[in-house]
Amino acid sequence: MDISKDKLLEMYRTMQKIRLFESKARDLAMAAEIPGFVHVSIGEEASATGVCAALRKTDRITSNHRGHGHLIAKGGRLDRMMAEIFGKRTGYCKGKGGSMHIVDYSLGILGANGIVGAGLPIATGSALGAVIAGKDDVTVAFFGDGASNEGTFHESLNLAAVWKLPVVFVCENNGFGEFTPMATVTSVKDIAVRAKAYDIPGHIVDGNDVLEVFRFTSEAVARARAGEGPTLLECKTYRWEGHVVGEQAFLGDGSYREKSEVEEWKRKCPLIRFEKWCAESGKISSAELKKIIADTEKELADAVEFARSSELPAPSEVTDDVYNNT
Amino acid sequence: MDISKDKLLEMYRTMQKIRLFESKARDLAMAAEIPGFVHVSIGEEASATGVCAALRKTDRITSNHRGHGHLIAKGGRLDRMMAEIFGKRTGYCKGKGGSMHIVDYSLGILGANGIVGAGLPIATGSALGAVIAGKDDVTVAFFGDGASNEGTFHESLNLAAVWKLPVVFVCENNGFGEFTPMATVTSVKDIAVRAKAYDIPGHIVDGNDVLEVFRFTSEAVARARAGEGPTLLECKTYRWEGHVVGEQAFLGDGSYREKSEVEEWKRKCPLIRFEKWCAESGKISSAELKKIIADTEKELADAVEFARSSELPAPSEVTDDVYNNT
Amino acid sequence: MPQISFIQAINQAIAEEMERDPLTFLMGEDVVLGAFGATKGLIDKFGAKRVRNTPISEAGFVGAAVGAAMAGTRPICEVEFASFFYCAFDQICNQAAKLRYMSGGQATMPITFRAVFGAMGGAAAQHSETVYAQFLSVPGLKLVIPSGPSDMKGLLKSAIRDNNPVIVFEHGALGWSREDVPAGEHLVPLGKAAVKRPGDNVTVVAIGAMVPKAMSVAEKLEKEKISVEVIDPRTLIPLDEDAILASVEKTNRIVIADEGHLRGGAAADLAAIVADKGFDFLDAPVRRVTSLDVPIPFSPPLEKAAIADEARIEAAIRAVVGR
Amino acid sequence: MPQISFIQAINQAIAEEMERDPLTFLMGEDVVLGAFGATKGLIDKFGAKRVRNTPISEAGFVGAAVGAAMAGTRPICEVEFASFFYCAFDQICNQAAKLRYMSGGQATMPITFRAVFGAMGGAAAQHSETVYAQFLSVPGLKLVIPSGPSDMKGLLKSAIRDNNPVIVFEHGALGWSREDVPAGEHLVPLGKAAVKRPGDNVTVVAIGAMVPKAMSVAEKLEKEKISVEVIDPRTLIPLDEDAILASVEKTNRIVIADEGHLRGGAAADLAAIVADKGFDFLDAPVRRVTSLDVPIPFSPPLEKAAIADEARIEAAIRAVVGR
Ligand SMILES: Cc1ncc(C[n+]2csc(CCOP(=O)(O)OP(=O)(O)O)c2C)c(N)n1
Ligand SMILES: Cc1ncc(C[n+]2csc(CCOP(=O)(O)OP(=O)(O)O)c2C)c(N)n1
Ligand SMILES: [Mg+2]
Ligand SMILES: [Mg+2]
Repeated sequence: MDISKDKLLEMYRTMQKIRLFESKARDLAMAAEIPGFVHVSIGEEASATGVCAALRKTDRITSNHRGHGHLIAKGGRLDRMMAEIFGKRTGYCKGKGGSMHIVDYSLGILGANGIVGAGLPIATGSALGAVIAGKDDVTVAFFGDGASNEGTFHESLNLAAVWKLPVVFVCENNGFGEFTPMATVTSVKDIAVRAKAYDIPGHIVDGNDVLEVFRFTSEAVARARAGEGPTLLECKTYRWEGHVVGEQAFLGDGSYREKSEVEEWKRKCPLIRFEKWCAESGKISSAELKKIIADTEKELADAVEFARSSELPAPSEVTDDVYNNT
Repeated sequence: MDISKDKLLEMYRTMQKIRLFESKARDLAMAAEIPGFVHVSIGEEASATGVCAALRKTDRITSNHRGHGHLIAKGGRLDRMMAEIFGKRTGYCKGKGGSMHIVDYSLGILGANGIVGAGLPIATGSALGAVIAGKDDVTVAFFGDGASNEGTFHESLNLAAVWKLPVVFVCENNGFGEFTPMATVTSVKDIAVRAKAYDIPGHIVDGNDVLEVFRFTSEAVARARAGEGPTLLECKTYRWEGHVVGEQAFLGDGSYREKSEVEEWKRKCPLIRFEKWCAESGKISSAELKKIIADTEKELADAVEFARSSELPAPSEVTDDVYNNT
Repeated sequence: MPQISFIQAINQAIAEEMERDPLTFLMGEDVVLGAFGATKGLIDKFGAKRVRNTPISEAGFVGAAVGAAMAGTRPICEVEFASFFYCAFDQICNQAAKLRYMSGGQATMPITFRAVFGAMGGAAAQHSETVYAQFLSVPGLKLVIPSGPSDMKGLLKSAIRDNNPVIVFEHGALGWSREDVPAGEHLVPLGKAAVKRPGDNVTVVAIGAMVPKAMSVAEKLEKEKISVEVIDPRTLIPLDEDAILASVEKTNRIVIADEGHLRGGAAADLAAIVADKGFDFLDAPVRRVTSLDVPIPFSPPLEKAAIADEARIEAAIRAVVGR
Repeated sequence: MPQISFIQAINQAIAEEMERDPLTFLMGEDVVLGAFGATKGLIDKFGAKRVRNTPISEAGFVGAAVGAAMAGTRPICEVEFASFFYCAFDQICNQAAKLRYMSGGQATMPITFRAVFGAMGGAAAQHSETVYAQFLSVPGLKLVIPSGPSDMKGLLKSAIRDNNPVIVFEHGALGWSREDVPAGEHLVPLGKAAVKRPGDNVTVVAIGAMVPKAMSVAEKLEKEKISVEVIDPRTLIPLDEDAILASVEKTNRIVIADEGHLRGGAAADLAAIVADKGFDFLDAPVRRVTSLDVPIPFSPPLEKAAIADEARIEAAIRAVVGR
């Protein structure tokens, strides 16, 4: 598959946006400038990016608690995301959602979700909605290895398979659910194997290779759009940071993985990998990449400034938006 | 595997008990002599029988809404079962359960269940309990093809697999969940395939051949007892009767399967098949079989008499047994 | 006006609303054949794309209804028995109910959930429950409990058109009840109670299948010159508080009759409102008639003992009016 | 007596009960490391057989606890956040709660479920819920809501020894609160309210984290000679009705403070009981102080606006005492 230069640049920009946004979010959470639970996906940027690069604007995604990357990759604005994380009324959800619950319907982002596994049936239904409405939009469900043990995984894949719904199930397998190693709670080595239980294609994907992710997703999306039904993709990746920012405060000296394992995965950084590929293939110059970094840093700085200077919601807004009164 | 004559006789007796008990229960329900929903498993006697023949008394089972066969096969008494179906205080549950909820803990029968798929986690937990208590009892979960689409199926098989619990999952695939053909709501042709999603053995079993069921179960039970973990067995079978006794009253002219299909399966009757095998193998004489039928008819008549002549519970008993006050 | 049954009313409401809007569709276990008759024949009118038998997987297909609603369609999602809602509680309480609010108003969730509930003769504890009390404290949902065919049709049509998740609870014992129901357009607004019968001495607020029971008690007591006002709130969320309080202001006495349990039930919820906002009107304790706090038993005499009935409604009325 | 935190109290209670009975064991997501510290170190004492990290599959492992209980063991089953109970509602409401009754008393179900609940600062709607109201109408369960470390330890130990399914709700904001807690054997019976503070003018029944809030309001109002009796029911099922009614008989006024919602909440349940059995004692409306009927919002000023607080407790007290 030949990937256009624009697409390549866009992918790199997306990965940088995610990396920089989440690094900032982490720092702000550590500094207690933003409240609540913040889960970052640093180290996993390639899967969100490669998947969403294969989607068009009217396609939809559902995400999970570790959702910043997915949202940014689907086109979410850094300023409104940051404002939401700060709890400001200029945020995507007017401050009602926070880090775990950012949504932008206009971009087909049906939302991050605080309940593990909850996004899979919603994505399946979103695909069903497209069929009912006679549209050929595809929906992607992002979820983790941990979520693949939830009943909703099973119910969703079965439903999507029997109704041949246009949905792509993307499992980001980072080896852990919170502090529990995947292997101790999951009966298979590869989540992709579970596709057999639904008679649908299942593929293991190098989740740190944005180009491979893009290729597999493009194929799965084409299949879905053609009415041939769902695909399960398993992107093998790793999170460099803790499950939740600040986890050391309650874990204390408890640790659940070797430092060396983290270091090993840092060497597989998806951004560096892509930069190397650019250099080797000669497709993109390092100056072009640097410009992207600089642009993104500026965009992020503006986003933080926007969030900081935005107003908090007024207490009276607390009762808005419970019901749709139209 | 060599099966003792006693075992063979016991299996035939069990199948006859189920057939006769359920035929009677159906007739009584049609005659409105017993209230509530009654689901019978006529035509499926071999799976309940073959499975439970491979268990010992301290082993446990969980069952579903179509549970009479499982209970009888695990040793349930016809009189107390019949009394329960009649809603009498001499019934297994003092009239509080009814057809869908018969239980005999002393026989390791953890209960029929009105919620599809609910028995699987309970069986898994029962197996966990054995491990915690340091006992080598095995638990069997009986469930249908329809239940295999519930999230609890997935969660239970995964949990049992990772903890290598002594449980055998027995799917009785009769091709329908209520009035919905399995193929229209299930993404695989064979439920046994789903074992791959948990990296455990999965076998397709001729559910109308009591000897084959017994052999496969014996192997799975041995495996479980040895601490090697769960097995998924899929017994292919068919129910001759409706999903629920009296369904024509609300289905009216709606029908969901061909008469010819029912007739075809009636020709595969598990009892006739076993009788033929006895004749061909010469292991058991037809006189011996006839005696069993006669005995069972007597036992059933007594059971009905017991049920009819038993007292209904007194209204004041309604508040007993909500809590254990010890 | 044609007489039709509760179940036919459901069928009519769904058929009319699916006729009206091509994005309205029906999903659930065995909706094609229509296990209780409510959805029978819809497949012939609307085809397999819009009338869908789901696998037995409540969390999955209830969640799919949520996603389909977010994708701009209008699902009618049947969960045969209300007790099965328990298998999909997360998708209803954490997702359908909350996602609009949590998204700052971005999501719209036009879903109608339907389920049969209540004691209907020997269905036992896992098929006889009155589950709505558990949704009362879930802001974002609307709860509808029709007490007869005409309201059934009018409320269900309103529910389907509503842009919020609405749960319609259909009492199993009312299925074959019949009454005059307007053909075609007939809408009953959500949030408007019905005064089923005016009276002066005591207000009886009755829910679902308790309404006909309360009516028959009221008729009986009329002969003794105990004048009972029977109010059917019809929807618990939104609740027509004004109707209830206005009645109590007039009668100064109230009995709340519900088939749910005493502790934590819908009757407790209504009683609390009256004990607060209607306190000054009250001349007697706020009395509740509910089922006993036991799982609903199978055996007929036990079931009868467990479920709220006319005798208990009558006793409660007599207690509060002192006669 | 040693001062320990709420979380340490949980740890102590579990450790002591597991020490006491080899068939008592612990399961849940991340109980090995002890995500909130409550179960930290137990793996070292009791080993991997009795301290088990489960897959993320609430219905599966809650159901497994039910089966393990039926097999004669005594599971302590943690479901990190109470909102996740929604994923396992069937196994709790239809199975754990009912199987004893439905089996005519054959089943015994000694399970302790534990979960963190309540608003704890920006956790948003899917992690801040007060789920117990939804279990109030499920006969067969017991519900425990400790308001401080000492009760936490004593109630949890009683819950573990109880032969019924008990759900212990641990308010997230109380985690680091500290007080004197007896080392070793310390049992608080289920069903016994605590009079946290005697008073004459008004009864405040406060639940969970509302107890310290009510106490501070009571202290403040003391200075104005408004004498507030604060009652902590400690367990909602079984409920110490007598303690509440006796207090109302003395004060003739009641405010019920709960972090749950107004509609269908635990406060409504208690209000209904008082409006019935305590009606003759009452000189003022039964007032509830609850969170607003909205999903709990993320942003701090919104969360604060949503959650019941001291100011609202004080206002409600002033309203009922008329000062
Ligand atoms: C239903 C439910 N159970 C448990 C949790 C607590 N929880 C939050 S994230 C998480 C781990 C999820 O693991 P995985 O799906 O692999 O995603 P990852 O965090 O690794 O990206 C858990 C257990 C939850 N939010 N929802
Ligand atoms: C959770 C739940 N959903 C739906 C039902 C209604 N129901 C009862 S039996 C049944 C079909 C079950 O099919 P299967 O598991 O194949 O068992 P079979 O009846 O064929 O023996 C359904 C849908 C139920 N009892 N529980
Ligand atoms: Mg993970
Ligand atoms: Mg079947």
